[in-house]
Amino acid sequence: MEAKDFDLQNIDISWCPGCGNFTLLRILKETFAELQIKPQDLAVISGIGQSSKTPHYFKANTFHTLHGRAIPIATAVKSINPNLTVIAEGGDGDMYGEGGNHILHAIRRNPNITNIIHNNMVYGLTKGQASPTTMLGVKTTLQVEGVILEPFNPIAVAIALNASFVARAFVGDIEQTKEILKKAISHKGYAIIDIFQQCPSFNKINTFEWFKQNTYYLDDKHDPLNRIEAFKRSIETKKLPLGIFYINEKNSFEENIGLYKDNKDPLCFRERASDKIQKFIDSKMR
Amino acid sequence: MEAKDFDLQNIDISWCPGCGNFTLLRILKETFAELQIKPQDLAVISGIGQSSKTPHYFKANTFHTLHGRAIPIATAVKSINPNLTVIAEGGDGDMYGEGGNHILHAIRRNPNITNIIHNNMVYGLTKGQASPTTMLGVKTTLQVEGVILEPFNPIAVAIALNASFVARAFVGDIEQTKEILKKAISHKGYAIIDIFQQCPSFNKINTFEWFKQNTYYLDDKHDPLNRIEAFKRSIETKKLPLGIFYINEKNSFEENIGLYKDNKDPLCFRERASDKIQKFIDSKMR
Amino acid sequence: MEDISIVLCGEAGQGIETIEDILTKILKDSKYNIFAVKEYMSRVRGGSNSTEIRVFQKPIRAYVDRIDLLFALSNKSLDHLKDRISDNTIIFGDKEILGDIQKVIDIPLSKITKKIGSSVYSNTVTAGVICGMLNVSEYEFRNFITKYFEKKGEPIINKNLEAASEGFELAKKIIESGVTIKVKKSEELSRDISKDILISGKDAVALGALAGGCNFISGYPMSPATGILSFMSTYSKEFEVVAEQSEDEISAINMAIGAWYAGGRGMITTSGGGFALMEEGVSLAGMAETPVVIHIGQRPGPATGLPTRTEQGDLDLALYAGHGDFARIILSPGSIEDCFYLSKYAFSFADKYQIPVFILTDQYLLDCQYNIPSLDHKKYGIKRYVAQTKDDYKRYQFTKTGVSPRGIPGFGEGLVIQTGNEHDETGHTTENAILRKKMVEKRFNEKLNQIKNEVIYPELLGGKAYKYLLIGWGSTRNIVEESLKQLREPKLGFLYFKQLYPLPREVMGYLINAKKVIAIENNASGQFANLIKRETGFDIKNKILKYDGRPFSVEEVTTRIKDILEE
Amino acid sequence: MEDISIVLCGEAGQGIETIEDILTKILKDSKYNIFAVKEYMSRVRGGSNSTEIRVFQKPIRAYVDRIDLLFALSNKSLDHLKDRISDNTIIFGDKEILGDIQKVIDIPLSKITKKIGSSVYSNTVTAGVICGMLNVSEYEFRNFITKYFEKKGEPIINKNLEAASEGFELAKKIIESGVTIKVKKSEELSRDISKDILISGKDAVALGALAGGCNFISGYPMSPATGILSFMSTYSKEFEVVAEQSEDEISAINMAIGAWYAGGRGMITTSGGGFALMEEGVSLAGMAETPVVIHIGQRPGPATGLPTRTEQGDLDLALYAGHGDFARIILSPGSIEDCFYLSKYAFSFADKYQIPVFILTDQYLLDCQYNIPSLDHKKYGIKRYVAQTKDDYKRYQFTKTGVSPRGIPGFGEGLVIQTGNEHDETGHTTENAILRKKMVEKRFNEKLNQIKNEVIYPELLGGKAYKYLLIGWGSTRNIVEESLKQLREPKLGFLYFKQLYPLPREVMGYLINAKKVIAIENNASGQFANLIKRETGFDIKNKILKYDGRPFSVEEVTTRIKDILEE
Ligand SMILES: Cc1ncc(C[n+]2csc(CCOP(=O)(O)OP(=O)(O)O)c2C)c(N)n1
Ligand SMILES: Cc1ncc(C[n+]2csc(CCOP(=O)(O)OP(=O)(O)O)c2C)c(N)n1
Ligand code: SF4
Ligand code: SF4
Ligand SMILES: [Mg+2]
Ligand SMILES: [Mg+2]
Repeated sequence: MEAKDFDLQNIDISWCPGCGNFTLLRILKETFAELQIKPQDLAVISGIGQSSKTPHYFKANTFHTLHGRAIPIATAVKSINPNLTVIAEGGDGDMYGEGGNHILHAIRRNPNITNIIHNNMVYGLTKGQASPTTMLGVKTTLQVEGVILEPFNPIAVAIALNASFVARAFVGDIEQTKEILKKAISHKGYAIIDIFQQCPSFNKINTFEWFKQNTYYLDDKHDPLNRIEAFKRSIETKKLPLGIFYINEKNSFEENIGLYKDNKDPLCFRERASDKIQKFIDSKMR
Repeated sequence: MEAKDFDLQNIDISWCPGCGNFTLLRILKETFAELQIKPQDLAVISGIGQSSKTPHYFKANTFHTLHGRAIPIATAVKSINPNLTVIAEGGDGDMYGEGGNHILHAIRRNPNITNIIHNNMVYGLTKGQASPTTMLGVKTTLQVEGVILEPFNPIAVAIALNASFVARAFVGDIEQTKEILKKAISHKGYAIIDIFQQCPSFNKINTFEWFKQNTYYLDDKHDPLNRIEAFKRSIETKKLPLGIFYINEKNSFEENIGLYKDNKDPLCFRERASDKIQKFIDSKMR
Repeated sequence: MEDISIVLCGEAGQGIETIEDILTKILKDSKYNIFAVKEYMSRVRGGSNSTEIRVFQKPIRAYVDRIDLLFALSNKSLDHLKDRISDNTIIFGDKEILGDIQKVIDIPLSKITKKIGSSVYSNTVTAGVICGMLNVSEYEFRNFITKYFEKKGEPIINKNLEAASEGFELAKKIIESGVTIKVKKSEELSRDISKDILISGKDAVALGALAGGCNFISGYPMSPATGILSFMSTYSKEFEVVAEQSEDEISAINMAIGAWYAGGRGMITTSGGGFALMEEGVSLAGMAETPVVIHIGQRPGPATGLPTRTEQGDLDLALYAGHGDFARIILSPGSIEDCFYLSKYAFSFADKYQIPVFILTDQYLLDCQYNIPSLDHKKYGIKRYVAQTKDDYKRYQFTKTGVSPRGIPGFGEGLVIQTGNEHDETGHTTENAILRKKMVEKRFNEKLNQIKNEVIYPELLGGKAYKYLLIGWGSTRNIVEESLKQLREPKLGFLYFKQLYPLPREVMGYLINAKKVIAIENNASGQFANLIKRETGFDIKNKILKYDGRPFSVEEVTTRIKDILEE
Repeated sequence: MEDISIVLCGEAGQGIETIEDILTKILKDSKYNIFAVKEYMSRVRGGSNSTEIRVFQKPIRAYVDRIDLLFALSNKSLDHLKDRISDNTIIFGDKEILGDIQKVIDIPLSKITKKIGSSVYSNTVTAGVICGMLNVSEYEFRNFITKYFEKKGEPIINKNLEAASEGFELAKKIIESGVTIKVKKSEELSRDISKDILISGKDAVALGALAGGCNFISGYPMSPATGILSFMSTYSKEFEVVAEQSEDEISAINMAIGAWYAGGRGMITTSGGGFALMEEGVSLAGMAETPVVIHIGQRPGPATGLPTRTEQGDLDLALYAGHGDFARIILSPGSIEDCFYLSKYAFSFADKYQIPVFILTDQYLLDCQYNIPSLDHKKYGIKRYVAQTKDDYKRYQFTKTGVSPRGIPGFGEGLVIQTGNEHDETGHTTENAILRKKMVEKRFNEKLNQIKNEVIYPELLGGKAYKYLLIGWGSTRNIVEESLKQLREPKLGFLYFKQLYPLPREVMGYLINAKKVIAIENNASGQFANLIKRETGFDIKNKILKYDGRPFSVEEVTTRIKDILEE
């Protein structure tokens, strides 16, 4: 398969010129192609925001849902049909603000989905308010004297909750981001990838250049099985590390619920023997 | 002041015999008395649950609100009247389940409130379902084959988010719990105290004895200013540490909003010079 | 006596649920018709809770205020029930606990259970007393107890058998003292009641959902709705249902929507306060045309209100939930049978029209249990409407009915593109004004028009040639029905609605035939009467409303109807 | 010409807001009456957005479809507005961008701005052209531009002055070529329009809230409601308001409730989808009798719908928000003045009755701006109802009116005990049935009865001795008013409701006086007409509904009224 197998014809992409979303779109298409995942076998669930429009721009089963709510929807999709590759996608506002509670509990629940967060450190679609990841002091129309809330650190929180797969990437590096994404998608269990991307329209501080200057890759010496080490890296502030911080192999939610142990058929294709209910009623309720 | 200054007459306490809530109630009264905080100057905002009924059992200004929502209410109360000592109180289900998102962002916002979580590792009031802190494998009416979601670790999450004051206590030790609470209340900024307590009715595993056996105190060597050390301790599982894990002095929300810099009067007692608005309209809008 | 009402009252945590459980089962096995319902405080221990068990010959199934036999198991019981105790009430209790009250027939539970070894056996003793008084064969009772405690092992069984003997012994003494109770058994009925099933509203809703193909349920614990989730969790493996306790209600509804999107049949269960958090999700279902089944077990609001009590207060909430105009269906079972069949039906409705379908019950109905012959899983067969997609599949294709074929990911060549933003036929977003208008009409007007063609009709009980017409919905059904039997007013009819929205086109016909129309609702504003007025303009002037958190009783309904008829 | 409608159309991010801003201000200073409103897509760059600016002698303030002068600033503009362009529309544009279309009068912006140095100057050039055409004094324009760009420094000012000259130069050439526009100025008015204030719906709501004593606002960004929060944030220090962006909408409403509990005056601002998440909070306010002011800037649903467009679709949502029965008030300003005064009023209402008070606006109204003489901060003085407490203070004391004195923590000797559970007079929880009933009546019936005594009356516009009566609310006010003037039908009245709930007791009187009643609403179901039917039984058969996400235009209203009158 090739990236162009995911191309949609005649679409009007509503992002701004120079936006990091374009690169991430390309990265996603290439990743899926390289992983040989057919559009039909892919379900991309997104929230609301500029980033959440992404599923409208490539071929896949898609559900562009509500601000902050992609994760519970994606979780249920996977549990009903584990044959699908399920992605939950959204922005930093969507996932860490409105949807914050779902991330906490998705980490605990560990469904086998990939959670992609377009982290541009700003609310793009609503025109430039601070997001949970906006840096202290940044001025916006709602934070007129600068942000006073300490930025949200998704990597540290995920590690604190012993998440299954925790990574950060930057759209500026297409190849490495693809590699990280491929590992995340192939990983069994909940994988969170916070992806830095520039928003030239509203984030004049964390520009493409800024991300380039202020990030570096975790090197081979970093052991992603070491939680304390991973945590140490996650709270670095001088330069922000990219790469896979932490991996914690464990059973996925779909495995744990036990409905796919003896029968691999997705629940959506199973028929319930309806006389089973009759028998139940007539025995158990007597 | 004495603890009995907080006594309410003729009340019917609806907790079960042997419940840890009784001890925590006593601890709270003694703490406030020892800190010389008058009931009139105290505002206790609770959610919904057995633990959230606590404010009905002692003298204070109280607001028993909604499941999971004590934190935003308490935050606003403090911002309107910083002269009040403001407590946000609730259970592990209330605060870490329904209210999970508010904790994340309260840590970031850092209002000068004290967040007390009665952690009995179970949903008490609704009769024994797993809470976010219930241990893996524990069986309940909804988790019939045992809990499959990894327990929520509030201490680690708070440290991951660089919280201002992070502590854990156990009602079994009245004196130490009081000491921790006093420090938390006196601390400027958001202080989270997760307090272990037994629920004899529904948690047959994490009993009073169990907590006694499975906890120990952080000793003097623990440096609460060391975030990495604090994190290490927070993810210990063999025995669960008690005490103050982490302290990070910083400006509170009320300081940061800047409305109390030149004028210490609580907003609720300030009058707006209404001709100011007229002047504004007639100048700025022209 | 034709029927007797036995009330057990004690503290939370004292075990009256166990007595209820034993009694209802053994009495049903002994060919009595059984009705039971409980009321309880929002606490785990202490306070005063009570259960009413009616034992009778004719199948009536409703709560009465009247207490014939009261088992006062705690010292607060008599005060708790003071308004319901009459001169005819025979009161049983442990005088060591209640004090030496003359009226009370002593059952020295403390003494007896001390002898047996633990106060837990007072449940079996009490059950034994009651069964002894009702002439249940002691042999059968012992057999039942042996089976009931089977899993607990021999020693426990033996202790309970000892307790049983003590109970029967006591009953014998009481009868000898001249206190006797006789209820006719139902042997003259054409069927053998002992073969009936005994089932609660809760279990009937859950089983109905399973019969409707439910294979996914999510919910956050909340009285009185948790029971459905707990039933599903218990039988998750057996019926292949994902039953997940979510982190909050917002997650619950979105999970259920996700389940349907993927081709499952999802439902959520909650109460008003939890549902209030789900409204954005409902709106998403409306916009994305994703089916979803929503069970609301109503309880008194606002806010946390009276969390363990009953009310019919969430109709308005369901009716107007979510922003924007889109079609929905609201069902309101009033009997155990309807709990089952309507819950089943809800899934076909949701699937067919790709809309949210509500099932409104309440604490009273969910906690009711009574015997019925059986439930038929085949009635109203399950229909599935999922379409295999082709390459050119369009999720929101315009059709004459407003309903587009619904594909699911991975079933066919097509791609299933959904969105909560305004969209074109393919499912991609649009800002086009003409498309927008057509889509609104598809989701709202066209679907509603279709649905109106297959509304579930209200049931007319009582006088068919009525002059006075009662209008009710949901859980008041059986209460009003029994009240009608007492009133024996041939000109009085009762129109019981099982589908509240959309209303059948013919509703006006029913109303104008009556000289006097009376709405009966367990809420403060008359929400259904308001809906009827909004839809038809018909103003129901007479309203029997109740909003103290308690169910209507047969007696209260009878009195209040009489008052209105005599006006 | 009496009035002209100028439309600017371009891509998002191209800067038409700046042109609007410059033009409205300078034209008002030049004593023209000004009305402006925009429509825009849900995107940051690209697409097609447009702003309509009406310049006129008489103060009319509504959107018209008609375009007299069109400035097509992007190549998609002509297509975007094709339905509104008539033979009389004079189209201006850069032929380098639009292509060589005969009808288009060339304004070679690319060429000119390249000369000046950057395409950002096209805003000033365009403004210059328009002012030149409208005979604004170039001298005054230059002064204005100098002040407008003051903060940007000398070089930028000079570039803009250069752009201004280019614009005026171009205008001169166009006029010479025979294209002239003349609008009468308003000098004949008794007042000097240049002294008027020019204010948007958004700012009027925010200022009204401030005038009402608002000192706390929380909200989560959401079009079109964010503007209120951003206004408050900007002037937070000046007016001593806490303006906090919350993590989600649930937090926002609970914060506002907390602010009131502590003695502040809190409000939240959101749109339908955000509000759907706040319903549990509304219910808490109802139960705890805590005031709260809720601004909903309506936009088309369901779900994310058309997030930047307009609809009057959230009335039902506000009306039935939250589980349980309790009193509330819903206000719906339709003019800038009412945006101010009703927002102010909302705070006194909320404080007096201790209930949620809603202000319903919509994208159209919030984004409208026009000149008015001023706003009077003294009108409807602020009332505060906070009571200093005594030792024996009871938060929910029963009174004749249903309203108890409201204390706040730390003000007096008493303790302020509130709860969302059912409670007794002190504020402690209760399960008592009698207390429960009294508390429901206090919160619902008694308060509503009080409120009905001081409902804000609807305004009757048009023919006072009407035979035909239009019923409308909120943002359609000015549109219908202008339409009435066009129709010149003395028998046609327009009843504009500013308070939707509770309705004044006299509403039926208005309705039965008309031979034909017509509801006009920007939603698909006629929500207000449904409310009127629910309250009065009166069925408004004629409905002018619109639900394509666009505002009504004067022309459309005129045509649709005519159609109905001629039926
Ligand atoms: C419940 C709800 N609240 C608010 C909004 C408005 N809203 C739409 S997108 C957005 C934030 C976008 O920021 P982010 O999630 O970071 O995505 P980005 O546009 O930056 O990619 C908000 C607040 C909404 N659609 N729904
Ligand atoms: C929105 C909402 N959802 C659910 C409930 C039901 N509910 C009441 S208390 C509770 C959980 C109690 O557990 P926890 O918070 O741990 O408190 P505890 O009783 O254990 O002290 C739940 C789920 C509710 N009141 N409101
Ligand atoms: S606003 Fe920012 S994130 Fe959104 S499309 Fe434009 S550049 Fe990209
Ligand atoms: S249920 Fe548990 S937590 Fe609640 S009062 Fe009883 S023992 Fe305490
Ligand atoms: Mg963003
Ligand atoms: Mg708990």
